Amino acid sequence: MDFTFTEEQLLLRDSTRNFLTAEVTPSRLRERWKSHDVADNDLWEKMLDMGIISATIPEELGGSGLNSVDFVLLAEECGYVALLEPVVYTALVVVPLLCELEGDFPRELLSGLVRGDYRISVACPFTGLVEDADTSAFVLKFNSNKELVACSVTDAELSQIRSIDPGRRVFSLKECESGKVLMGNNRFEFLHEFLINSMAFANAAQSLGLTQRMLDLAVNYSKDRHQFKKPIGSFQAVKHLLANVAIKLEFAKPSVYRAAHSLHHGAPKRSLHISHAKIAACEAASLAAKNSLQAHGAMGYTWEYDLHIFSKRSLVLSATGGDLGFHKARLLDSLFSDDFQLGPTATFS
Amino acid sequence: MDFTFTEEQLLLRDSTRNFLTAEVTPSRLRERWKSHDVADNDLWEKMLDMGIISATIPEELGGSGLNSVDFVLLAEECGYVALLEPVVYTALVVVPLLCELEGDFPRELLSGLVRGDYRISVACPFTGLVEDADTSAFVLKFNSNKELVACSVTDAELSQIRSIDPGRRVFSLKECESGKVLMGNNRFEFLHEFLINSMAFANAAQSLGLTQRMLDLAVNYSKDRHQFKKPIGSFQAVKHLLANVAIKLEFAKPSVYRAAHSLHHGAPKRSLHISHAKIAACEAASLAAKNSLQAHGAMGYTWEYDLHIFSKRSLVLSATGGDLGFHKARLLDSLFSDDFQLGPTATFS
Amino acid sequence: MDLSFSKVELEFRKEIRSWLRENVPDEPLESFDTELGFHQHRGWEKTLYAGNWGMVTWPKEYGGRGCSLIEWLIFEEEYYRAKAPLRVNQNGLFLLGPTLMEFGSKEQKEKFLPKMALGEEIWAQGWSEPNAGSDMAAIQTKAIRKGDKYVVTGQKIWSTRAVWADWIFGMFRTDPKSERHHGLSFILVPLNSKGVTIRPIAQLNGLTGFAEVFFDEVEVPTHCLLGEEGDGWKVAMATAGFERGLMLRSPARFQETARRLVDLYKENKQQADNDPSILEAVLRAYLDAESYCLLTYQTASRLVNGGHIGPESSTNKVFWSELDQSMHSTAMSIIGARADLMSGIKGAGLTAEWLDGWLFAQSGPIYAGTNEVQRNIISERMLGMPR
Amino acid sequence: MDLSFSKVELEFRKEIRSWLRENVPDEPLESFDTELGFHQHRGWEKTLYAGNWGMVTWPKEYGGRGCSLIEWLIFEEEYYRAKAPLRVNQNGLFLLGPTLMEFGSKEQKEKFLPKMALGEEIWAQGWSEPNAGSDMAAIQTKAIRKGDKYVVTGQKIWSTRAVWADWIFGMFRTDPKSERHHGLSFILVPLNSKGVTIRPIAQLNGLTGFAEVFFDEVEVPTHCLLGEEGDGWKVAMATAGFERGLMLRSPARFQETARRLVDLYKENKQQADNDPSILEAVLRAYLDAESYCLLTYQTASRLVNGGHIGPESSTNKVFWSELDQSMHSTAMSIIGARADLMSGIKGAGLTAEWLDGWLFAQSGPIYAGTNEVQRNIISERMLGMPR
Repeated sequence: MDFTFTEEQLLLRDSTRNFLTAEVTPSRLRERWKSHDVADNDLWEKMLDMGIISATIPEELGGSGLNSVDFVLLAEECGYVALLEPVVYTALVVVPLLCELEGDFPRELLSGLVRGDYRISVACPFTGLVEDADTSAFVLKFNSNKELVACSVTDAELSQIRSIDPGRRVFSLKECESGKVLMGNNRFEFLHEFLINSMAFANAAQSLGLTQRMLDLAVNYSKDRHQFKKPIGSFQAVKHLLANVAIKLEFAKPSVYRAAHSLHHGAPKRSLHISHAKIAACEAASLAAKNSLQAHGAMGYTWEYDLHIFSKRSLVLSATGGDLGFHKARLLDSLFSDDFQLGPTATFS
Repeated sequence: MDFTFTEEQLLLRDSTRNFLTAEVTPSRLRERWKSHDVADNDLWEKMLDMGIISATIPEELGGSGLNSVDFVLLAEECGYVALLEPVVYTALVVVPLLCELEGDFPRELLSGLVRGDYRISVACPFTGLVEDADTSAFVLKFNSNKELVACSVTDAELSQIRSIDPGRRVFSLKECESGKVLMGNNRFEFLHEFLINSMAFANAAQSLGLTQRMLDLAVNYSKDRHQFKKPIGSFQAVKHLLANVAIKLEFAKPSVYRAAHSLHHGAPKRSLHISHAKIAACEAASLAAKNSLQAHGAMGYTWEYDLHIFSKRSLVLSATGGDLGFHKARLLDSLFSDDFQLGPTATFS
Repeated sequence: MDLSFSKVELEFRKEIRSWLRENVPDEPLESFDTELGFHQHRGWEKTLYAGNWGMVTWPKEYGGRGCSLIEWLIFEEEYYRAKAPLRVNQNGLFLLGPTLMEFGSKEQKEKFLPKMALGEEIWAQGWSEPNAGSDMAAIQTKAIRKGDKYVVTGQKIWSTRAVWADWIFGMFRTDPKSERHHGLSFILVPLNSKGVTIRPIAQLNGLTGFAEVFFDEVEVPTHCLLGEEGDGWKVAMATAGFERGLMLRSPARFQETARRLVDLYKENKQQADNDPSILEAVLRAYLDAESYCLLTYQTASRLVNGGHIGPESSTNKVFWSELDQSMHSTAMSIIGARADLMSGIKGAGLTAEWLDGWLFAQSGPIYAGTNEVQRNIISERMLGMPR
Repeated sequence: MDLSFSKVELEFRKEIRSWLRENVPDEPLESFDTELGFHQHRGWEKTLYAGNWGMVTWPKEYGGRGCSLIEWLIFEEEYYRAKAPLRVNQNGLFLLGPTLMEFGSKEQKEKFLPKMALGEEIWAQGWSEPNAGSDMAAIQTKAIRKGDKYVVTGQKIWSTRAVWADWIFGMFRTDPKSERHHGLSFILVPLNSKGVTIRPIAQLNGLTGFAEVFFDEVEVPTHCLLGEEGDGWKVAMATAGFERGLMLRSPARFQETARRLVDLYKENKQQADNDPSILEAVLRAYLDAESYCLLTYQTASRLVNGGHIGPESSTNKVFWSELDQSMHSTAMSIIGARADLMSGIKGAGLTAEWLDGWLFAQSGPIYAGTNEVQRNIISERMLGMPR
């Protein structure tokens, strides 16, 4: 039993953090909202060079072969800067899904990712919507036959849907059944759950970073902003607002790290652990959004101030990858099943 | 539309308050816990003389003919001092129930109450248990035939049940079907609901008083107790704990007063209004118990300090007269019935 | 206590209901935080005025009907029930109006109230300054008397409606040597005055619902002083009372939201019941909106009987703002996987409406005095706890 | 990261599980807040010690097994799973023990630890004084050095277990001219010393779980000083860290409560589902107890790898105390109409157990530093917010 990260994992986290906080600034995000370019290819190239994009691709295909425990800290950092490019979904959803599949085409797609030839997105198994479809060459989705297919985006008709998060690019796409079948429907149940789990886990990990970012913004603001001749952060009411966020975050983290471990090892309870992580991390982010805004007062309610970049993203991450209702229902099903182990000694069994 | 009490009603409230706060002190309550006397007959006599016990009995039978709107403020005051003698149940449950019945015997029982010949209790329609059975001459209850009967307590075998509230005297009594039938089972549904509503309303009204008392104790303590060279009541954390109680109380009150009005007028929605009042008032009391204790720190956790007199009573009032689950379920049934009016304009319709 | 409506009250309800049925626009207006929407809403105010519904509680000579506060609540209930447009002049009607009624001279009432009721003069509020938010006594913007004029210099911020409004009211420091809540005065300033610059501020929804207002030696006639010079704090506190208390947030508004929430739940019951927190939240929305209505009728009755609004109005502010937040969060949970989608997909219109309300609800615990400040007021002034 | 148990850990679990199966008394002991129960529990400590389970993390020479913190967690899991008696010597084992390990001399460790593990010397804590509760730096009880003795005069309060304990530890003012957290020392005092008077204090359940302790010129040998004279604050803060952090409240305790709550819900599903808040609360109890366990394993792993407990231990204190409160409130809601009934009726035994836990849970946000103080610590020391 050792519930810590290795020195190596922490070093990789640190270097990723340094890169991301330097490159992915709020002003760069705001530029992207306004720009007609649909992607920040420069950033993508850099992250490709750093090996982050191909991090979870097996070494024999040119990736770094990282697993979900290695990557979870990086996903957190991507959340911290509210990275718009779909790096986390690539590493934690697209790649693991393709790795589950046999045959040449999935391997070819993985190699293409390593080479930086294109991007690949996935359709949300709940809504059918596709994030960043316009910048992808392929979309992975289940067709009406429950087969997993890779559709070429050039064949599909995209229509953009407006999200409250100006950084979210999400599309519905007209039925493209003509895509290449990657896997027959005999593995539908497994892959469907696999996909949901991957997305939920990716969202949970990013939500931790978002929570930390909103907390940092509020703490800093509370030190600078003075009212009644004191920094507002010296008032208990403000302190306790933010202490509550810190508590939520502190207790959400290990549930996400445990989920990473269970996912990596294909643990029998992985779905449960992921649902737990998704709820804990998204609720932490949602409390951070609420309490950080309150600590900022009217300033936090403005478009110019950066807080809403993160709070809106946290709303999106909570809604997608299975909403709270989905994950709670899944947990309750297990909790009340006859053979479910509860109480002390059951956590790691 | 006039949602205020009359001068007369307020004056009666004030004089009752003066009497109760002078007579029913915590030390007198503590004496009662220890004493072998089963009732405080002296107090009962005084309240009989003041006309409080017979307040809701019709004038033609020697009472004051007060209705539930007149009496609700008095019930609040009885809650404020955590009165142990069953004055509120007498006025708000026993008397109204007897007044619903025809025939000589109910009238005789009412007259006996006015004369102070005896006390009468009712069996809880949820548990069958009877408060203060040992000091009553009669117990009103539904027999297994769903008839309302008045059992003579001397015929029944009582066994006392221990409550966490040392002031609560509650008993189970062996089946006494031999009691005098007051009403046949053709009115069972109506009387059963009537009884539940009366008890719930009585508990809600007393809970308002309890809430105020716990709040007063905590506010006073927070002024006296110093830490860090300041009264603890000057710290925002303590202030906001108690402000939250004040808010809950402020918004619970009108729901109880509306319930009083609906009960008095037999309004079609009276059950709903009473459920609303019961939930709001009991939740206010439960928050008061929690936050007042927190404001007191360890002092509030001692037997010697008076806070627990009121917090334990508030637990009892929440559990009895229909627990929160009962009242929530009743509200939800209405809320989702097809003909339920919702939204602005529906409150008083 | 009589919780039934009188014949007069019932008649009044009937009258406003039938007028609204005929006059409320079929299509919702644009948001009044857009230029087009602002002008549409001004037009609607004129329509209301034409029906003699501008501000029913005011005396007839100022454009009202002399209605009681109970009738005002009835008006509001019918108004929200009819989904009539929000009042673009709420700063004027609900905050300044009652203040003018209490502190204004006859001339001031005649000058300002009818045009307010008519929507001809729309008001912005000018409370906060960059360094005076929760700490309002830190106000620095000066209004120095020179002859029959005040010369105003400084800056206000978070002034709602100021982008397109005609007038602003607020507190200014008329005694430059004074400190804290002394030496302040309540002054009304035309926004088209020379020296006024307005910088719109975009909110979370991208619209400019508030603005910074810069004053550079702006000359204001002394008859724009409300109350006595130096009494600004007292006058402003009365206004704040109205804001937190009876006028600004009608129970009808929240009861309408609760009704919509129950409908949303019923329409999405299966999905909603996945999350066991939702049903409880829906029930609580109904009960709390109802409680808020009951307390408001109780307060109105008390005022009608000669009572006053005290510090308990702060309990209102906390209650409605948290109720509004909770109802909108619950709606977001029900909408679930599509909670962020505003257009381009089936059902997005409904979501967009909830999202808009959700964003706005986030500001509830902040504006009109943060809930932290309100809780201080409740504990200090209502409970008597030490400062 | 490896979240599986090693062979050694699994063996250890097997061993303690089988020992407990054979040794845990069939009938629960009386509460250790009664005289009889206290002695029963002391006997149980001796039984544990005889099995070499007194305090498994301590080195062998002090009566332990030299186990890792992970093994400690396993021990605790099995302990709660077996419903073994609560540890009457928890003040000693979980608070003073680690402090002695860090600050004690070899002689002190030898003198105190084995008898502590054996239950021969049971410890009370002596933190608070009548005027020093949340403000611990206001301590006034003096311990003035005279030759090879300290002379202690003053008063402690809320000393848990002090009614029947053998020793008390706490902070005393050794420099009478000092103020606040300077000039304090951490001293161990035998409760049978001349000049010690103990006044038991009854708690909400009527039992005397804590006491006032009066010191009237009590002479204590100087070798009872823990750490340096004047370093009491530093030593005490370390103890407080243990209290809030890893040792005092094992996750197993709350996981066992969560398990019982799920059972209670299942057995009373129909009644419980009347209240739509309950299912959510039951789910949350399970998740939060699980989260608390996960964080504890994470912290233990960090410490095993050479890390330290920092201010984040305050997040623990808030979390478990609020979790415990919420689980017990939920149980009360499920029990519903009979929630106050402790004996004399069917099912009352179960209720009494929950009621007892409910009462105790109310003290959670107060003892070991109120949650208000913890939130201050979190914001100031963990988040770096200004004092």
